[in-house]
Amino acid sequence: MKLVTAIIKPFKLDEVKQALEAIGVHGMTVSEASGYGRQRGHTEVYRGAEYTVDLVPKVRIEVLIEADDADRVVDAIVAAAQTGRIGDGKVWCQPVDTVVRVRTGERGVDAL
Amino acid sequence: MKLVTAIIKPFKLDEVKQALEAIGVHGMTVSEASGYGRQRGHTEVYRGAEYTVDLVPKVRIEVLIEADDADRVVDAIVAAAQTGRIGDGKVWCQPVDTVVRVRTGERGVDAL
Amino acid sequence: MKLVTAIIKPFKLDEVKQALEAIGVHGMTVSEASGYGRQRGHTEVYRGAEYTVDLVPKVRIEVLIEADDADRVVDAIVAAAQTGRIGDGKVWCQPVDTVVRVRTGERGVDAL
Amino acid sequence: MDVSEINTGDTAWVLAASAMVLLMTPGLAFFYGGMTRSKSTLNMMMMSFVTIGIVSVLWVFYGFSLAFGVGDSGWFGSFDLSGLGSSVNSLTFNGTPYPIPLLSFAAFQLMFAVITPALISGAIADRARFVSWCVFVGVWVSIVYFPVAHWVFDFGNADGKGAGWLAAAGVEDFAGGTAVHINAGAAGLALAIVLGRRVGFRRDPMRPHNLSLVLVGAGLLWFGWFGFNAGSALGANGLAALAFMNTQVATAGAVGGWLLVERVRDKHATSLGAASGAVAGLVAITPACAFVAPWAAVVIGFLAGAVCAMAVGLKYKLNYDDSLDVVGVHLVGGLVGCLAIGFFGTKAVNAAGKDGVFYKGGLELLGIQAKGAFSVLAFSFVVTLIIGFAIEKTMGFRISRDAELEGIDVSEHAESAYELDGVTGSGFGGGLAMVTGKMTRNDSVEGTA
Amino acid sequence: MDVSEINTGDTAWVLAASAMVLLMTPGLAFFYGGMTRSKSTLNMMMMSFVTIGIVSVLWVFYGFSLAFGVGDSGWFGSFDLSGLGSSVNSLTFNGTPYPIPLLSFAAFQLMFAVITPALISGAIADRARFVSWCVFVGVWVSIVYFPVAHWVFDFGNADGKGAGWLAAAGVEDFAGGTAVHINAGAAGLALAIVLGRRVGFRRDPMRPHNLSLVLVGAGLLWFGWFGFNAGSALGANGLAALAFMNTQVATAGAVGGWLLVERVRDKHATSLGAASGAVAGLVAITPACAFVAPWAAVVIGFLAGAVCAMAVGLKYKLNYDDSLDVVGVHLVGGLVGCLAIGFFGTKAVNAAGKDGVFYKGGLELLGIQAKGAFSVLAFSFVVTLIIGFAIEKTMGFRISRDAELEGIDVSEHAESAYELDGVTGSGFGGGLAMVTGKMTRNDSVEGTA
Amino acid sequence: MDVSEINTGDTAWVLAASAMVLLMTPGLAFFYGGMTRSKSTLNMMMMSFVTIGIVSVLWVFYGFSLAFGVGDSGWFGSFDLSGLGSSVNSLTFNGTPYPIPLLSFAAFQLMFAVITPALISGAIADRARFVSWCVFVGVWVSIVYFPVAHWVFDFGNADGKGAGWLAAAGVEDFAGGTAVHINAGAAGLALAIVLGRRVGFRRDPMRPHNLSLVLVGAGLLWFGWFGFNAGSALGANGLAALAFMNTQVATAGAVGGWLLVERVRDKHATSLGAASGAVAGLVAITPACAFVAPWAAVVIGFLAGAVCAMAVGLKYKLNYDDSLDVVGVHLVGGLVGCLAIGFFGTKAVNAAGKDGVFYKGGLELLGIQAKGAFSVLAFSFVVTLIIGFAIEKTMGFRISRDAELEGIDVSEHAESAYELDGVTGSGFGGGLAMVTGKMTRNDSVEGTA
Ligand SMILES: Nc1ncnc2c1ncn2[C@@H]1O[C@H](COP(=O)(O)OP(=O)(O)O)[C@@H](O)[C@H]1O
Ligand SMILES: Nc1ncnc2c1ncn2[C@@H]1O[C@H](COP(=O)(O)OP(=O)(O)O)[C@@H](O)[C@H]1O
Ligand SMILES: Nc1ncnc2c1ncn2[C@@H]1O[C@H](COP(=O)(O)OP(=O)(O)O)[C@@H](O)[C@H]1O
Repeated sequence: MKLVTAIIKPFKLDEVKQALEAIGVHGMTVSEASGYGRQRGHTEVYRGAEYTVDLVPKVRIEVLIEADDADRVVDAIVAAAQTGRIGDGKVWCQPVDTVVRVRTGERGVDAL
Repeated sequence: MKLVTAIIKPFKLDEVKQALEAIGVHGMTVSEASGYGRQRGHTEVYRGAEYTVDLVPKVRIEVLIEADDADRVVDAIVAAAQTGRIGDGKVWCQPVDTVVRVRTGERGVDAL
Repeated sequence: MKLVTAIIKPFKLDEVKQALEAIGVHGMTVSEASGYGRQRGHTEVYRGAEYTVDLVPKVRIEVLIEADDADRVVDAIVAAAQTGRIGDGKVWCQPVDTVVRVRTGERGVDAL
Repeated sequence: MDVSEINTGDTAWVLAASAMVLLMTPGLAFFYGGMTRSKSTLNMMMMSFVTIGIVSVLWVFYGFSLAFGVGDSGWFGSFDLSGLGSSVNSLTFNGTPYPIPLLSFAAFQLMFAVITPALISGAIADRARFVSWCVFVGVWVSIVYFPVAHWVFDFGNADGKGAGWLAAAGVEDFAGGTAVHINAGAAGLALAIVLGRRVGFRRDPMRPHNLSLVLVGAGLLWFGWFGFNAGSALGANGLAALAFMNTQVATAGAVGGWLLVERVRDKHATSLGAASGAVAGLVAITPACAFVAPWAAVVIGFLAGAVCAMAVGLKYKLNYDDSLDVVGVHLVGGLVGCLAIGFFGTKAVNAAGKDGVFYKGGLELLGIQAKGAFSVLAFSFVVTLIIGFAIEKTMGFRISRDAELEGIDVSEHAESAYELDGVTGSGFGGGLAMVTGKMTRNDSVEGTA
Repeated sequence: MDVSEINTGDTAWVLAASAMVLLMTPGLAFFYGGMTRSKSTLNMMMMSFVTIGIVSVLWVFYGFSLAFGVGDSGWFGSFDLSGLGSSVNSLTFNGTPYPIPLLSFAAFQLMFAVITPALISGAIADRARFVSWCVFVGVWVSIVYFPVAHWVFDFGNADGKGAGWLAAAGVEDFAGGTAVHINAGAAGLALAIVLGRRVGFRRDPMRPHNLSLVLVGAGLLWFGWFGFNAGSALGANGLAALAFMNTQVATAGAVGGWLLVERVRDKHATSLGAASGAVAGLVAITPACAFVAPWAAVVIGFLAGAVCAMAVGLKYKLNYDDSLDVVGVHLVGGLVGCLAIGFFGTKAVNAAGKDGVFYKGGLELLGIQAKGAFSVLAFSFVVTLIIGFAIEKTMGFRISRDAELEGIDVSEHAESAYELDGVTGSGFGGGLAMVTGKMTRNDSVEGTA
Repeated sequence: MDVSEINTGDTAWVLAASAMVLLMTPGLAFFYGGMTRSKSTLNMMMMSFVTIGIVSVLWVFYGFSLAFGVGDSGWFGSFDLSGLGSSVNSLTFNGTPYPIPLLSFAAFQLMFAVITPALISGAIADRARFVSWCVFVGVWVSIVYFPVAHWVFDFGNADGKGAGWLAAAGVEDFAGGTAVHINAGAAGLALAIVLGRRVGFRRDPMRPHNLSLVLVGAGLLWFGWFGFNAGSALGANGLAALAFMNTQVATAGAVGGWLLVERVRDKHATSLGAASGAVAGLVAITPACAFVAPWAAVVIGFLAGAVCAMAVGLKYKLNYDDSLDVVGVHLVGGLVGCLAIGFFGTKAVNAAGKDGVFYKGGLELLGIQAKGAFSVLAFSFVVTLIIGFAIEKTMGFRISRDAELEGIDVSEHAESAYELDGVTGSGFGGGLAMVTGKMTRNDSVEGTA
C-alpha cells in the first residue's frame, strides 16, 4: 500500500479528479493548504503600504493506492496538474503499513 | 514509532477522542478535509439549476504512537467512528523515523 | 528523501520559515490544524455557561528534504518553534519513496 | 373630516416610522440568523423574510379589517376594510381622529403584524419544516394576532363602539408589550414544546456562528424600534418625543443591566449579552414608553436587562428548547415592561395615563396591567399549542434527525450560507460540484467559456 | 411663491426619503456583493460606491440641470441650474409647485441618478476594469440617464413648457420603472454583451459566497425603497401612503411568487430566491405604486416574482452572461410593472391617473405605457452598446483571463475581502506576508512592538 | 410659547434624524469592527455599544443639563434639567425658539454625545481593558464632551445669557466639526499615546479582517450622517436641504479624492479607501454643510479625502499607534472642514453665516474658525491625556501581552466572532468544546437529546 500526496494549484483539482477516475481511482481526500516556494503570491495594499503575500493557496490531495499502482497514479496526477508555470506543486509517494475501511473494518487492498 | 491517520465523519470526532483517551492516547492533531468517494454530498440549488456537491466534509485525525500500539489504536478509532453507512472513512498507519517534542527537544517515545 | 512534518504554534510560523531559509530550505507547505494534548484552549462563555475549548489552533508545516538533511532540518524547526511552554508541538520525520515536481516532471532530489 | 386637514408633519413621521418598523424584521432575521450555527442560518432568516410576505398579503385581504375594521365587538374588527380599497384621501380614526391617511395607519400597523410572528421563529431554530412554518404563520396571525391587536390597539369607531376589550379596560400598552412581545413570547414557548428539543440540546454549546451579524441585527432593531415606539404616537408631537427618549435610555439601561449580571456571574461581559440586553430593554419599554419619565425608563430598562439575563438560563433548568430565547427576552421582558407601568406610570409626563404605585395611584393600574398581560399570555399560549399540535399531527412540523444533523439550510433550502474558503469558494466550483441530470433542463452547464 | 410657504411636513418626508434612497445603493452593493464569489465581492461593491461618488459630483455641475433645468425641450433640460448655487430659500416647481426646498428635490432626484448606473454593474460582475467602469458611469449618466430622467420625470416649467416627452405623452411611471429599471436593465444587457462571458460561465456553479450579505442588502433595499416610491409623491400625503402600502404588499406578493416557482420547479425555496423575489416585486411596483389598488399591487408583485424567477434562466439559454440577473430582474420586472399599469390602473385610488383595461379604460393606457417602456429600452440598449464598445476599443473594458481567475479583488484593488481563518487572520500577519521594498516609503514595517 | 405651536413637520424631521444618528454608532462599530483582525472585532464593536449605554444614562441624570441647562456660564450649562423630567409639552429654546418638543432636541443631542466617545475607540483597538474603557467613557463625557458641547452648540437662554463661549464668538460649526470630530480625534491621539503601540505595530500588516463589514458600516454611517448634518437645522427647511445636499456631494468628492491619491500612490484604489474617504468627507462637511455652496462642498470633500488619505500614513512616521486612524480621519478631516469654512463660507447660501476669504470676507472668519478648532483640540488632548494616565496608573488601561496576542475578544469577552468552518462551526460542538465544572451551575450540559 502506498500513500500518494499531491500539492497542486486549486483550479487543477477538477482535472486531477477526472484523471484519477480515468485510471480507476475512485477515492481521495482533499484539503486546503498554503504553499511557500519559488512562486510568489499576489500583492495587497493597505493604507499606502504594499505587501506581497508569500503563501500561495494550494490544494492537497491524498490518495491511498496499491503499491503497484504508484507510478501510474503519480504520473496521472502530474500530467493533469501541469501548467508548466512556477508553482505547479509537488507529488510524493510514501509507504503505508495498513489501511482499514471504517465502515466494514476491511483491511488492505479491500479497504480502498 | 508510527503515525496513524484517520479520515472520519465530523460528528464522530468526539467519540474517537474519547475512545483514544480510554486507551491512554492523550494527544492528537485534527484538521478539516473534504472526502471524495462512494458517498455523495448534498444537493444545492442555484437559479433553477441543481448541483450535487461531490466533496463531503470530513475530519482528519493524526496520532503519533509507539509501534506496538498501532493495532490497538487503529481498532479503537475504527470502532468509535463506525456508523456502518457509506462514507465512514479510512484509517491508515505509516512508519515514522523520529518524533521530537518541540518544548523539550525530547525524542522518540518520550516525545509523545 | 524524507518528509518532515511539524505541528507548531501559529505565531511561530514566521520564525520557522526564516530558520529554514537560513539553512537553505526554500519550499514548504503550510496548513491549519487544531491540536489536542496537554495544552488547554481558552474559555468561552455562552448564556451563562462556560466552555473550555479543548482544541487549540496550530499550524502544520510539511517539508520535503534530502534524507541527509533530516536532522538538521528537524533541529532548526525545533529551535525556532520553541517557547518552552506547554503546547509547543511535535516534529516528526518519515520516509518518502519518490518526489516529483509537477511543473517539470523532475524526480527525486531535483524535484525539491 | 376633510382631506385638506391632513397634517403633513404627522404623516411624514408615520411614514418614516413605518419604514423603520419594516426594517426591524430583516434586523430580527440577522439578530437571530447570527445566533444559530452556520448550518442553519439561512432557514432562520428565511422564516422572517417569508413572514413579511405572508402577513402582508393577508393584511390586504382581511388582516387589517379583522384588527381595525368598524364593528361592535371588543374581540375583533370586521371585514369592511378588506382589500384596502380606499381612496388615497381617507383619514384615520382610532378612538379619536388622526390627521393622517388611513393607508399610512394601515401600513404602520401592518409592520407590527409582520414582526410578531417573526419573533416566534427564534424559539424553533434549526428544526422546523419550512412549509409548516408558512402554514403556521398564516393561521396564527389570523386567529391569534389579528384579534389580539384588536383587543389592545383598537380604541373604537367614530360611533364610540368597537374598542378592544383590553383597550376599553384601560390597559396601558403604548406600542405592543402585550400584543407583540408577550404574545410572541408565549407562542414561542408553546411551539418550543410542540417541536421538542434539538439534537444535542444541553450537550453541545451551539454557540452563535456570526456575532457580527447578531450585532448588525441588533443595530437595525434599535434603529427601527424608534419607529415602533415613537411612531405609535401616530404623530410628530411631544408624546412621540417622550416615547423616543424613553426608548433610547431604557435600552441603554438594559445593556448595562445585562452586562452587569454577566460580569458578576461569568466574569465576562459578552457582545451577545450587549445585543440581547438591548433587545430586552427595547421590549420592556415598548408598552411603557409614553407613560413614564425618562429616569424611570432607565430603571425599567436596567431591570429588564438584569432579569432577562437571568431568565435565559431557565430553559436549561426546565428543559424546553427555546433556542434563541424568545421566552427569556420577549415574554419576560414584555411582562417586566407591562407590570412596571403599574409602578412607574405617571400623569406628570402624560396626562392621558394613570398614576402607578410610586405616584400614589395605588394598585389599580398594576391590576389592570396584570390583567392585560396575562390575558394575552394565556390566550396566545393555549391557541398556539393547539395550532402547533394540529400542524404536527397533520403535515408534520419537524425535519428528520438526519436533516437536522446535516443542517436545515441544506435540507430545506438546498443552500449553504457561506462559500468563503479557498477550495469551495475559490470559484473553481466546477471542480467541486457535480451537476446532476436536472441541470440539463435548462442546459446551463455544458462547458463554455 | 413665498419662502414662508414651505411645508415642513412635506419637506421632512422628502428629506427622510432622500436619505433612505441613498442607503439603497450601499444596500445594492451588499445584495450584489454577497452574490459574487468571494474573490470578487469587493470589486462588485466598489462599483456601487464609486458610482455614488461620480454621479453626485456630476449632478452638482450639470446633471440636475440637464435633467430638470428650465428649458423648452422634451429631450433634456438646460444648464441654468449648474452648480446648484441657489439660495436655501428656493422652492420646487415640477409641473406644479411643491412647497419643498429646491435643494431637497435635487437631493432626492440625485439618489435616483446614483442607483441607476449602480444597478447595471451586476451584469458585468467579476471582469470589468475598474477605471473603465468609472469612465463608463460618467459618460452613461451624462448621455443616457440625465436625458431619460428629463423624458420621464420632468413635468414642465412654470411657463408650461419643457416637460419630458414621455411625461407629456401621459406615460404613468410614478417612481422610475422606465427611467431607472428598464433603463438599467437594458444597459446591463448591452454591457454583458460588450464584455462577454466569464471564464467558466455555464460550467461552474458560481454560487453566492455570502447569503447573509445578500439578505442584508435586500433588507436595506426594501427599507430604502419606501423612500424611493412613497417619496416620489414629493410630500407627506395620501398618495405617499398609497405608494407606501402598495410597495409593501407587492413585494410581499413577489416573494411568494418567486418562492412558489422555486418550490414547484426545484423542490426547494431558497433564500436567494426570497431576496431576488423581493427585489423583483419592488422593481415592478415602482412605476405602478400610486396608480393601483393594494389588492392589485399584490397581484402585480406576485406576477413579477413568478415571471422574473423564470426569466433569470434565460441567460443560460441565450448564452449571455448577465451575471447577477440585472436583465432578469430589473428589465423584466420593470416591464411587468409598467405594462401592468395598463391593466390595473384606476382613477378610483388616484384621480390623477387613468383607467386601465380592467377598469373599462380600454387599451389606451396600455399603449402609452408600452411606448414609454420600449422607447427607454431601445434608447438605453443602443446607446449603451455604443459607449461600451467605444470604451472596449480604446481603453479596454475587461481584465485579463489570469486576473479573472485569480480574482478581480486582488488584481484591481489589491485587497481580499476576508481574513477570517486561523492562519492568515490570526494576526500573525508577519508570518504570512512579506513586505516589499515599497514599504520603505513610509518606513512602516521595521520591527517594533 | 404654547404647545399648540408645535410644528409637526419640524418635529417629524428631528425625530427621524435622531434615529438616523443613533444608527451611526452601530454603523461605526461595524466600520471599525471590520477593520480590526478577526481576533479583536467583538471588543471593537463592544466599545461602541457600551458607549451608547453609558452616555445615554448619564445624559438623563446630568449630561443634557450640563450641556444645555439654563445658566449664565459660557463654559457649561447647569443642573436644572437633570432627570429630563419635563412634561411632554415643553418646547425647545436654543438661542431662538424652535417649535419642537424639548425631549426631541434632547434626544437628538444625545446621539451626538454618544458617538463622540465611540469615535475615540478606534485609536486603541485590540488592547484596552473593557472595564477601563467603560470608566473612561463615563469620565470623559462628563468633563470633556458635555462642557465642549455647551461651548459650541448652546446659543443661549431666553434671557440672552448662557451661550457657549465659542458659539458666542461666532465660530461656525453647524453639526460638530469641533465638538465631535476634532474633539474625538484629539482624544484618540492622547489615548493612543497613553496605551502605547500594539504588539507587532509596524511589523505585521494587521489588515482588515472583513471588508464587507467595513462597507456595511460605511453605508450606515453615510445614511445616518444626513440626520447628523441636516437634522442640525432642527427643522425641515431650506437650511436642512442645503446641509443635506452638501453632505452628499462632499462625501462624493472625498471618495474621489481618497481613491485618486491611492491610485497615484499605490496603483490601486481600494475598498477600504472608498469607505475611509467617505467618512473623511462626511467629517469635513459636518461643520460646513450649512455655510457653503454645493460646488464648494465638492471641493472641501475632495480636499478632505486627499489630505486624509495622506494623513493616515503619519502614524507610521511618528510612531504612535492610532490603530484605525481616528487622528488621520477625524482630527485632520475636522480641521479641514472647520478651516475651509473660513475660505468658502458665504452669505449667498445662508444669510446667517459670514463671508470667507473667497467671498471678500477677509481673514476674520478664518481666524474665528481656527480659534474654535484649536481651542477644542488643545482642551481635549490635554484633559484626555490626564484622564488616560490616571486610569492607567490606577486600574490599568491595557491588557497583557499574552492576552493581546491570543486576542482581546477571548480574553476580555470570552467570545470569538465567527464559527464558520466545518470543524468548529459544524454544530458538533460537543466534539470540540469541553465543559468545565462551572457548567454544572445551571445543569445545562448533561447529555440529553
Ligand atoms: N521542500 C518542499 N516541501 C514541501 N512542499 C514544497 C516544497 N517545495 C515546494 N513545495 C510545495 O510546492 C509548491 C510549488 O513549489 P514552487 O517552488 O513554488 O514551484 P515549483 O514546484 O513549480 O518549482 C509550493 O507552493 C509548496 O506548496
Ligand atoms: N483511495 C483513497 N485515498 C484516500 N482517501 C480515500 C480513498 N478512498 C476514500 N477515501 C476517503 O474516505 C472517505 C470515505 O470513502 P467512501 O468511498 O465515500 O466510503 P466508504 O469508505 O464507506 O466506502 C472519502 O470521503 C475519502 O475522504
Ligand atoms: N500523539 C500525538 N499525535 C499527534 N499529534 C500530537 C500528539 N500529541 C500532541 N500532539 C500535537 O502536539 C501539540 C502539543 O502537544 P501538547 O501535549 O499540548 O504539548 P507538549 O507537546 O508541549 O507537551 C498538540 O496540540 C497536538 O497538535
